[in-house]
Amino acid sequence: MGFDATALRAEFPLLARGGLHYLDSGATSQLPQAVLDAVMAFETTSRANVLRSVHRLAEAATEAYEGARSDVARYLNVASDEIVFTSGTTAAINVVARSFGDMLQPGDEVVVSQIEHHANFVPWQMLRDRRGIVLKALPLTADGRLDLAALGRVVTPRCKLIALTHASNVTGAVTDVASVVSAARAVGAKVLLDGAQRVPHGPLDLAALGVDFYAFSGHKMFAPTGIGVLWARKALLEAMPPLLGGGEMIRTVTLERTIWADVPHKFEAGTPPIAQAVGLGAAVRWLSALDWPAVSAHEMRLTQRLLDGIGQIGGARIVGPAGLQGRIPVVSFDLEGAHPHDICQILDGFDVALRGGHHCAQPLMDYLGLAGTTRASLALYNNDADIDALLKGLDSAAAKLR
Amino acid sequence: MGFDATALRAEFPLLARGGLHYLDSGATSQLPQAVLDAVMAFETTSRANVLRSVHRLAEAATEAYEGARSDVARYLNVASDEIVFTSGTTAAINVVARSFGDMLQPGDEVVVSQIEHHANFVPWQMLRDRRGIVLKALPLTADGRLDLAALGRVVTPRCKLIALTHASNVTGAVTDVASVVSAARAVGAKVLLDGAQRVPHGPLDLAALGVDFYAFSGHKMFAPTGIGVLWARKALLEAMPPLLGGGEMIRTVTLERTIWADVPHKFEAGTPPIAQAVGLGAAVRWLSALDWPAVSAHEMRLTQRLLDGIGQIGGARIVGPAGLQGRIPVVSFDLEGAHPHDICQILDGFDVALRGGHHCAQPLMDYLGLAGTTRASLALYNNDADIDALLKGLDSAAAKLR
Amino acid sequence: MSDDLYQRAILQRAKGPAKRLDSPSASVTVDNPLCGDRVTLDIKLENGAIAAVGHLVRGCALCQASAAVIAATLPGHAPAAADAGREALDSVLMGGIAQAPWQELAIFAPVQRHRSRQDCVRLPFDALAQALAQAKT
Amino acid sequence: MSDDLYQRAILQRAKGPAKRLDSPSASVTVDNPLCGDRVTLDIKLENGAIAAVGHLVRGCALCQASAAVIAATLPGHAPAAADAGREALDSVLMGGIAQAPWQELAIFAPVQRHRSRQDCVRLPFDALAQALAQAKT
Ligand SMILES: Cc1ncc(COP(=O)(O)O)c(C=O)c1O
Ligand SMILES: Cc1ncc(COP(=O)(O)O)c(C=O)c1O
Repeated sequence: MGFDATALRAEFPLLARGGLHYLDSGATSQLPQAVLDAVMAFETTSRANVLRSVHRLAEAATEAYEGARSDVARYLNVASDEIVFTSGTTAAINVVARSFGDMLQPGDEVVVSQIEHHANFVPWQMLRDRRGIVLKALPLTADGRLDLAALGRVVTPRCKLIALTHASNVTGAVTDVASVVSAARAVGAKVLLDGAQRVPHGPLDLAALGVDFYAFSGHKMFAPTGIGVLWARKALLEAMPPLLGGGEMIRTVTLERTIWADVPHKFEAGTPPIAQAVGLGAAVRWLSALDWPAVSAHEMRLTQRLLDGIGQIGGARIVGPAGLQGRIPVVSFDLEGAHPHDICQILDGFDVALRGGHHCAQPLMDYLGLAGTTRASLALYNNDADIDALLKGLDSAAAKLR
Repeated sequence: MGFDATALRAEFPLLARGGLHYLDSGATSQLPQAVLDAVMAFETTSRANVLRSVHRLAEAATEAYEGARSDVARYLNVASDEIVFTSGTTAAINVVARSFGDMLQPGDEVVVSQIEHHANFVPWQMLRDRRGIVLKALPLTADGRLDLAALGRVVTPRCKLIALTHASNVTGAVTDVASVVSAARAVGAKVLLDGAQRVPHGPLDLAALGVDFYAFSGHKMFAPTGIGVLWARKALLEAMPPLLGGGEMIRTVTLERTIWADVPHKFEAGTPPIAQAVGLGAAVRWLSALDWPAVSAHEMRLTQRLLDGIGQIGGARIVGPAGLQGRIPVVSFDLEGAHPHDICQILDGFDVALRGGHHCAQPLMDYLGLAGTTRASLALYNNDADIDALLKGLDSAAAKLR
Repeated sequence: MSDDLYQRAILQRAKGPAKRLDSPSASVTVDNPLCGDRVTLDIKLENGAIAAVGHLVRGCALCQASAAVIAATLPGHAPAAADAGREALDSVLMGGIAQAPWQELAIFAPVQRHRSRQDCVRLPFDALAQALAQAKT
Repeated sequence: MSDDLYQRAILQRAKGPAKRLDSPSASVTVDNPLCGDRVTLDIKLENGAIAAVGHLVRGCALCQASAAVIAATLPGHAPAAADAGREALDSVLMGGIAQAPWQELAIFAPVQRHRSRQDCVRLPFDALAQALAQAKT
């Protein structure tokens, strides 16, 4: 198939206007025309509530919504009745922390890590305080990766769940899932992966990964805000009580009691984010049509330029792995004597959008002894001009601030 | 200002194409061009994550998002830091049922009614089963209104919350809020209103209503799916623990403990539905500019035609109040010997979109002894032709099915 | 577009009299949670064959007609004919034809284009399968 | 567009030496939760006037410069000058001017157009207000 970086970037209206080097895709990605069109077409030709009415608009809306579920299932290589639409990664992980978490007993253990985004940390801390479970954090290695050698020590027979990020939003490090899964299996624990940063970088085979829960957001993978996905094995979804009650998630309601609907609907109380799901479906179809080896090679080539360029700035230091092995195109760095917000602000003057701060990973910042880092996070639409602008701006910022 | 029904309808692309008599707005309303444009403009010029980065796109996104919060606050006549964005009515009520509900003690009482949508019923039933509270249902009068005379009997000093619909999605009856509020005040209970059906029919003055919680969805009030609002008094929001944990809702996170952010952010864990909030802001600005006395007169004139017309069909019976007093333009009916789904299907053949079934109000259906009703729910864009088509189609359906 | 569903044949079946059995071998009631429809099906087995079928439907015309076709078709056949009926219905709903003795299911051909209504036609067949399973035990 | 924030005046102040006080009348540390910035402010009162201000900032240049302007301006003035400083800053951030003795706050005029950064400049004034409240009790 091949891959034409210029043509691909032209598919993103916000970027095609020019004048912006957007390197904050780890926070939120931009939207391709195909997704904008899918949402618009839905809203202007098929908008209706789903699973409720029999008129033609409602039938079209239901088909679009359930079609999106199938599209997402295909992107992940799982069954579509295991796909629960949520409002985002955070909501998805909270569902697990409540629905699965509240089935745990005091003294049961949940293992997270020191590198987690608050979305995969705070819900477990809340569960600890609510249920008296023990929350353990896997330590990190010197270069900011998960210290998987510690798994044997941290994961005990009381462990019921290991909840880790699939790829770090700060360091870009990708987790070695196989060793996590085998540590979990050895004690009968389940594995949850926070895939928020991983999904924008190519299709997944969850079946092959062997995990039990997977969570991600649409807005980081070229889809609308307000939509996310919780995937879980069907047997788990069936065993878990729902978090939210309301319409669409019931079979029958009487004054005395309620019987839940089948999965996945049991977890989709109320009118779902219909147009947003349709947008997510369009995004995964768009993503699936790309030549991924070529896209990845492009992302990694730019990442290498970034790592090299930052390395040449005096006083700059990459935070996390310094190479391309097992990483997504997310690069954090520290510039001695310069505050991340000052760097980002000066770079904004060069039309470069970066993010500085703790990146919702305060436990990691504590570990690193930093108030924050400056982060460039790339997506498939970035190009050499973006990297040039960033490096040029960084030189200037360093000269100014240090 | 006045009101031009034809011009107004022309602002809705899905309806402007013609060929459809959409009378299912109680399920989901259509979108005006102004809202579609606002969402599109945001996605193609200002899309970024909010409250996080300092680059210009992020500043624009944050301003758009927080601006929407102010717009909504103005529509409700409340302070904007009391507006919590959620994914919809169902999510909003569930937040209250968990965050406020879990502060209740076994034996405390929550009063709902037999007319509630499952969204304002199932969460309280779940709370009952979780916390051992007592759940009571206010009975109905013969014409399907809340039996407010029963308040004195049902609301005891153990009552902590009265949670009622502001307007019924089945009968269209509007609740007399003043007597509910005074019954609640007499025993120190709070009042929650489910405003899902009320908000599309004009601006509100929540301060004057004197309630404590208010919940509604964007998708029923000419805004996108995936967005809703929980309004609550600030003191209540401050006292309530958050339901969901994650980014954006924290002040500081350490391995040991987390300190929440100020309200409303404490209740907005994770990346919010940003573009959808922007769409909701555009919708309330659009709504606020209308001449509401004229719009209401238009809605009520069509409702009267509907009530009269259905009354003339043999074997048809209005379910709920038969007049215009204290009602929104939502009309349910029963046609003897004809099943609602058959009616809706035949009407679809006349290009009329209706909804038939239990309308997520099974306890009401049990009370009425009906499997379901057929419902026509109007919005400001409906016109005489819609009513004509409905009545003509109903005649034909009645002849066919009975 | 949708009016075609309510052709004479379906409506006649739907409006025909519903009759329960007095002493059935098995009797089953199933609900469709989405629309609240409820089908009760009675069967009487004699000498390994289905002697009679009773039915009562609180539901839409499609559901009523489907139950009525079962009640009219099945008596005199072996229980295996129920499975054949299910297959015949699936075939009709996918645009195919219905084999004997289920030719009358052809009246449901227009439902092919109305996915949200297919379960209405299927519900009586669900009840039938459950009733036969009950009769066997 | 944003580069204007980092003019010579602000950067010089930001890079100037930070100095804590040895025996302050009051000392306060405040955090900005959003960006993790942290300001420590010491004040020494003598005869009802502010004799000295010490400061240490882990934060951005705007925050550092703001603390440095306080430390340079306030000594010799009555505590009420702190409130005047807050007002002068608000005025500058809304496009107005800063009254004596706070004229130097004019260096923050460009922050007016960067709402997300205004808290950075305000944080040292928050710390100052808290320190004075502490000194009074
Ligand atoms: C009265 C009422 N309450 C609550 C809801 C639930 O709203 P949503 O499905 O948007 O959460 C609805 C609409 O379905 C409703 O009509
Ligand atoms: C690794 C990781 N997990 C979780 C999240 C939270 O995602 P969201 O804010 O969309 O819920 C993010 C993004 O902010 C992330 O980078």
